[in-house]
Amino acid sequence: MTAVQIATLAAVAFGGTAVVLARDPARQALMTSVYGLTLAILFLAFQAPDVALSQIVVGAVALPAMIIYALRKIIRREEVDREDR
Amino acid sequence: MSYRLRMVVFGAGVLGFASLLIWGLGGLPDFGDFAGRYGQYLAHSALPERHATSSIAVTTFDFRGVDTLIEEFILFTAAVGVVALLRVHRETEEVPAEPEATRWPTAQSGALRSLITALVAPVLVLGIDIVLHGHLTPGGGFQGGVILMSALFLVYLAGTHIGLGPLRPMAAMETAEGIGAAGFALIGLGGLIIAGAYLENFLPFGAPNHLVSGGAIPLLNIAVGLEVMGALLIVIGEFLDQRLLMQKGKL
Amino acid sequence: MTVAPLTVVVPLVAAGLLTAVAVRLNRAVAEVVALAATLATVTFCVILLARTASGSEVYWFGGWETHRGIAVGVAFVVDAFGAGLATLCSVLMVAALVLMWRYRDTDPPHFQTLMLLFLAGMVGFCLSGDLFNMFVFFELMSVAAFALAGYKIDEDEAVEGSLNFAVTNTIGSFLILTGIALVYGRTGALNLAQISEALAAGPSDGLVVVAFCLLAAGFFVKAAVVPFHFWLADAYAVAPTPVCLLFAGAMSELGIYAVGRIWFDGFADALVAHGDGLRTVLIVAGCLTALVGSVMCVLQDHIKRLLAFATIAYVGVFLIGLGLLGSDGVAGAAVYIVADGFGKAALFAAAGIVQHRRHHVSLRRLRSFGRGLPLTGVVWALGALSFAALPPFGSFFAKSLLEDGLSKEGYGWATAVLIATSALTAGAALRAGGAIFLGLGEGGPPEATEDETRSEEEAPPDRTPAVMFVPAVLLALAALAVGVVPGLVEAFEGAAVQFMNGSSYAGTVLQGGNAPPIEAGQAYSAPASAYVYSAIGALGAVIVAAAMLFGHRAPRSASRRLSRVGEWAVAPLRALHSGHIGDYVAWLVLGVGLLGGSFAIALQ
Amino acid sequence: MSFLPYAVAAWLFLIGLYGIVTSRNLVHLVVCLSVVQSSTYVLLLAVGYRSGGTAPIYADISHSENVVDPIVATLTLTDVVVEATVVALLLALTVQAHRRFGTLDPNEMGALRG
Repeated sequence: MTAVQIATLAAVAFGGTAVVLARDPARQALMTSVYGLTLAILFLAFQAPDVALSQIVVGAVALPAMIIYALRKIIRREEVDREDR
Repeated sequence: MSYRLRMVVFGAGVLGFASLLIWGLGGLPDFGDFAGRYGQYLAHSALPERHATSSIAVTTFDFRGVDTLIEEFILFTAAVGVVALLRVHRETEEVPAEPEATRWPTAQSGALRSLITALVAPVLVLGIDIVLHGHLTPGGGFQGGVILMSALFLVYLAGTHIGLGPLRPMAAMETAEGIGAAGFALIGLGGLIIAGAYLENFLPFGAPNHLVSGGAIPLLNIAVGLEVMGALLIVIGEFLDQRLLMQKGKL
Repeated sequence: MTVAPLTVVVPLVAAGLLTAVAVRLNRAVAEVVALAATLATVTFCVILLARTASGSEVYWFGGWETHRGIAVGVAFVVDAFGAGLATLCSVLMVAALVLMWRYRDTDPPHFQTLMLLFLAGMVGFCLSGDLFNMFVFFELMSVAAFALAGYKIDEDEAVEGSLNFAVTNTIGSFLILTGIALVYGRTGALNLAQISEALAAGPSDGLVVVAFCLLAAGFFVKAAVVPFHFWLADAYAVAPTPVCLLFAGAMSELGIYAVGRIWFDGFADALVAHGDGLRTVLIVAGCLTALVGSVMCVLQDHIKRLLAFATIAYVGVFLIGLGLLGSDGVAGAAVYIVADGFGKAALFAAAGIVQHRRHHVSLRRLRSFGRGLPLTGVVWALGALSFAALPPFGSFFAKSLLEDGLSKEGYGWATAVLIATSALTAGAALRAGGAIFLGLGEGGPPEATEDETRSEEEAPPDRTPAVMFVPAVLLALAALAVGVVPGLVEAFEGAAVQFMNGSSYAGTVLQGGNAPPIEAGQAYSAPASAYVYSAIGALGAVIVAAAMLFGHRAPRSASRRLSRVGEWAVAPLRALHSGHIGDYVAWLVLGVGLLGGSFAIALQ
Repeated sequence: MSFLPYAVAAWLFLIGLYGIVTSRNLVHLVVCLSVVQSSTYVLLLAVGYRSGGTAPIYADISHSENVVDPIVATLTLTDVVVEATVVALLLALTVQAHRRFGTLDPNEMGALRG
C-alpha cells in the first residue's frame, strides 16, 4: 500500500465525516463537491481512471449543482411565503 | 418515537452492524492481494477479442453490456421520474406569473456572460472527444455525456438559446434521452438479429488504437452520451425552473 | 431461444420511444403502446414458462458463454419459478394498465413510461442468473417504483410515503452491494452458479455468513420483513391504486424470491451444515412479520393501508414457507404467492373502483357507499375469502402445504400463526366489505370535508367505466383458479424441487448440461386437518369482523372495557409506525444487527 | 495497514447512517445517503486492487503486465450512475415535501401515523 493511498483514504474518511456533520445544507453542497474530488483522487490512486473521471463529473459537478438548485428553489419559495404574509 | 429512544435503537443496531462488517470484511484477501480469475481474463482478452485498448470499456459495453444497458435506463427512469414528480398540477396549483426572463437565471454581468459563451465551444469539443474515445482511453459515453450537459448548461447561463432555435429545450432533451436510451437497446437488437445473441457485436473490429475499433462500442458510447446529456439536463433544468409550485390557500 | 432477452428489451424500447416522441403524443397512443408492449412481454414470459417444463434454459448476453469454468458474460437462467414470477408480474401489469385506462391523473406518457420501466426491472430481476445483474435490475425496479409511489404529488401522504420508501430501500440496495463486494472479493465471480462453486470450495467462515446476511437484509427491506417493514404501509397507502396492485401483488414477493434464489443457488452448498439454524431464524422472522402485519391490518381505517398491512402479513407467511427450506414449504410459498398475489390484486382493483367513484379511502366515510356496486362487492368478498384460505381457493392448498411442512420439520406451533394471520386479515377485509357494501356497523352518514385523500380525477363520475370491472373480476377468478385447475398444485411441487436443486442449476449454467425436466409431484390432496384449520380460520375471521362491526351494540361497560384493553395493548405497536424516516432507518439498522447476530449464532 | 481501505468503507457506511438517523433537514439527509453510497465505491475498488497493478487500459503498456481488476471499475461506474439518479429523485421529493409541509425537518412532518 502506497503512501498516497493511505493519505487519500484518511482524507476520504475525514471528508465523509465532515460532510455528515455539517448540518447546514448550503455548506454541505460545497463540501460534497470537495469530498467528491477527494474520492476521485482516491480512485486514481486505486488505478481506476474511468471511475475517477465519472466521480469528478458526477460527485464534484452534477450532484452539487442539483443540491444547490434544489435549495434555491426551496429558499425562493420561503421568500415568497414571507412576502405574502 | 422520542429522539432518545431512536438513538437507543440505532446505537444497539449500529454495534451489531459494525461487528458484522468487521467480521465479514476480515475474511477478504489483504488489500492488494486480490486474485480473481474473472477480471484478469477479461483484462487480457479485451485487445485480442475486440481490438479495443480499454478493457474497462470492453467490459462495460461488451462482456457485461446488459448491465450498462439497464444502468442507462435507470438514469432515464430518474429523469422521467423527476419530471413526473415536479410537474405542475392542474387543479391545486397556481403558478405565480413571472416574466420568462427570471425563470431561467442567467449570469448578471455582460463580461461574465461573454466569458461563459466563449467557454461553450471548448467544453462541447471536450465532451465529444471523451465520448468518441471511450474505447481507447479513460472516459466514454457517460463521462462525456455529463460534460456535454455542462456545455449546454453554460448556454443557459449565458442567457442565450443558441443552437436550440425555436425548439423547446426540454422537449428536445426528452427526445435526445429517449433516442439515446432506445438506441442502445436497438443496437443490442441488431446484435440479436445479425450475430445471434442480444448485444453481441456485429460490426468489424477495426485496427487497435484507432478511432474506429472495438466493434459496436463507439456506437454504444454515442447512444449513452446522448442519453446522459438529455437526462441530466432535464433533471438540472427541472430544478432550475424557477416557477414556484404554490398551493392554493396555503399562501 | 431468442425470447429471453426480448422480455426485457421490448418494454425498454417502448419506454424510450414513448419519451422520444413525447411532445407529439396524445393519451390514447401512449396507452395503446404501453399495453401492446406489456402484452408482448406476457407472451414471451408464457413461452419461457412453457419451455421450462423440459428443464431450465440459459441465455448468455452478447454470446459470451463460459471459458474454462469462468462465466464471461451475463446470463439469464430461466427456470419455472423465475419464468412463473415474471409471468405473474407482467399479467398484473396488464391488469393495472387496463384499470388505469380512465385515470385522468396519469399524464401521458410519463406514467406509462414509468410503468414499462418498472415492468422491465421486475421481469429482468426474476430471470437474471448473475448477482450484479440482479442488483441492476433491482435498482431499475426500485427507481421506477419510487417515482410511481410519489406520483400523486398533490397529497402530503404521497410525498412523505415515497420519501420513506426511497430512503429505506436505497439503504437496502447498499447492503446488497456491500454483500456483492464481499462475495466478489472472495470468489472473483458474479455469476450465481460460479459463486456457488467457488464458495463451496473455500472455507465457510464469517465472510460467507456476513455476505449472505447483508444480501438477505437488503432483500428483506424490499420484501418488508419486520423490522424492515415500516416504509411499506406508507408507500402502498399513497401510490395510485393500479400501481398498488403491482406493488402488493408482485414487488414485495420478489424480495422473498431473491433470498430463496441466492440461498439455494449460491450459498446453500457452502453453508449446508447450517441449514437448521437458518430455518429457525427465517421461520421466527416470518412469524413475527405475519403477526405484526395482521394485527396492524385489523386496526386500520384507511382501506389501502389495511391492504398494505395485509401485504406485510403475507410476506411473513411466504417467509415461513421459504424458511422451511424444503419442497413442501417452498411449493406452498409459491402457490401462496400466486394465489394471494391475484387475491390482493383483486382487492386493490375493487378499492380502485370504489375510490374512482368516491374519492375517499376511509372506512368511516365509505360506509354503505358501495350498495350501488354489487359486482365490486362480490370481488371484494372473493378477495376476503381468499385471505381466509377457504377451499377451493389456491391459498387453501398453499396453507395446507405449509402446514404439512411445518409439522414435518417440528415447527407445528407456527401453524397457529398461519391460522391467526388468515383470521385477522380476512376479518379485517370482511369488516371493511361489510361496512362499504352492506352498510353494516357504526358511523354516521358520510360528511364532506376536504382533509381526506384527494381525488384521482376531478369530479366524482356518476358511473364507473365497465372496463374497470374486467380486471377486477378476472383477478378474483384467477385467485380461485389456482386452487381449482387440476394438476396446478402438483406442478408447483415439481417446480419447487427444481428451484431448490442448486447443483443442477450450476451444472446447467457452467457445463451447459441439460437440466432434468420437472417431474410433477403425486396428486396432492389436503389432509383432513387442513380443512379443520381452515374452518377455524374462517370462524375467527367472522368473529373478528362481527366484533368490529357490531361491537358497539354489546353492553356498554363490557365492550368499552374490552376496547380500552385492546387499545392499550396495541398503542405501542401503533406508535412505532410513526412515519418518521429517522425512526425507520434506526429500526433498519437494528434489524441488520439482529439478523447478523442470529445468523452468527445459528450458522457458526 | 492492509485493512485500512475496508475500515474506511465500513466507517463511511456507519457515519452516513448516523447522519440519516439524526438528520433534521431532508437535503442533509439526501447528502448523507450519498456518503453511505460512497462507502460502496471505496469497498468495491479496494476489493479489486492488486499491489503494483496499473489501470487495465493497454494504450501504452505491453500485454502481460499486472493490472487491477477491470470488473470492479465497471461495477463502480454503474454505482456512480445509480447515485446520481437516487439523489435526483430524492431531491425532487424533497422540493415537493417542502411545498407540502413548509419545512424540511422530518420531525415536523407526519402525515402518516399508525
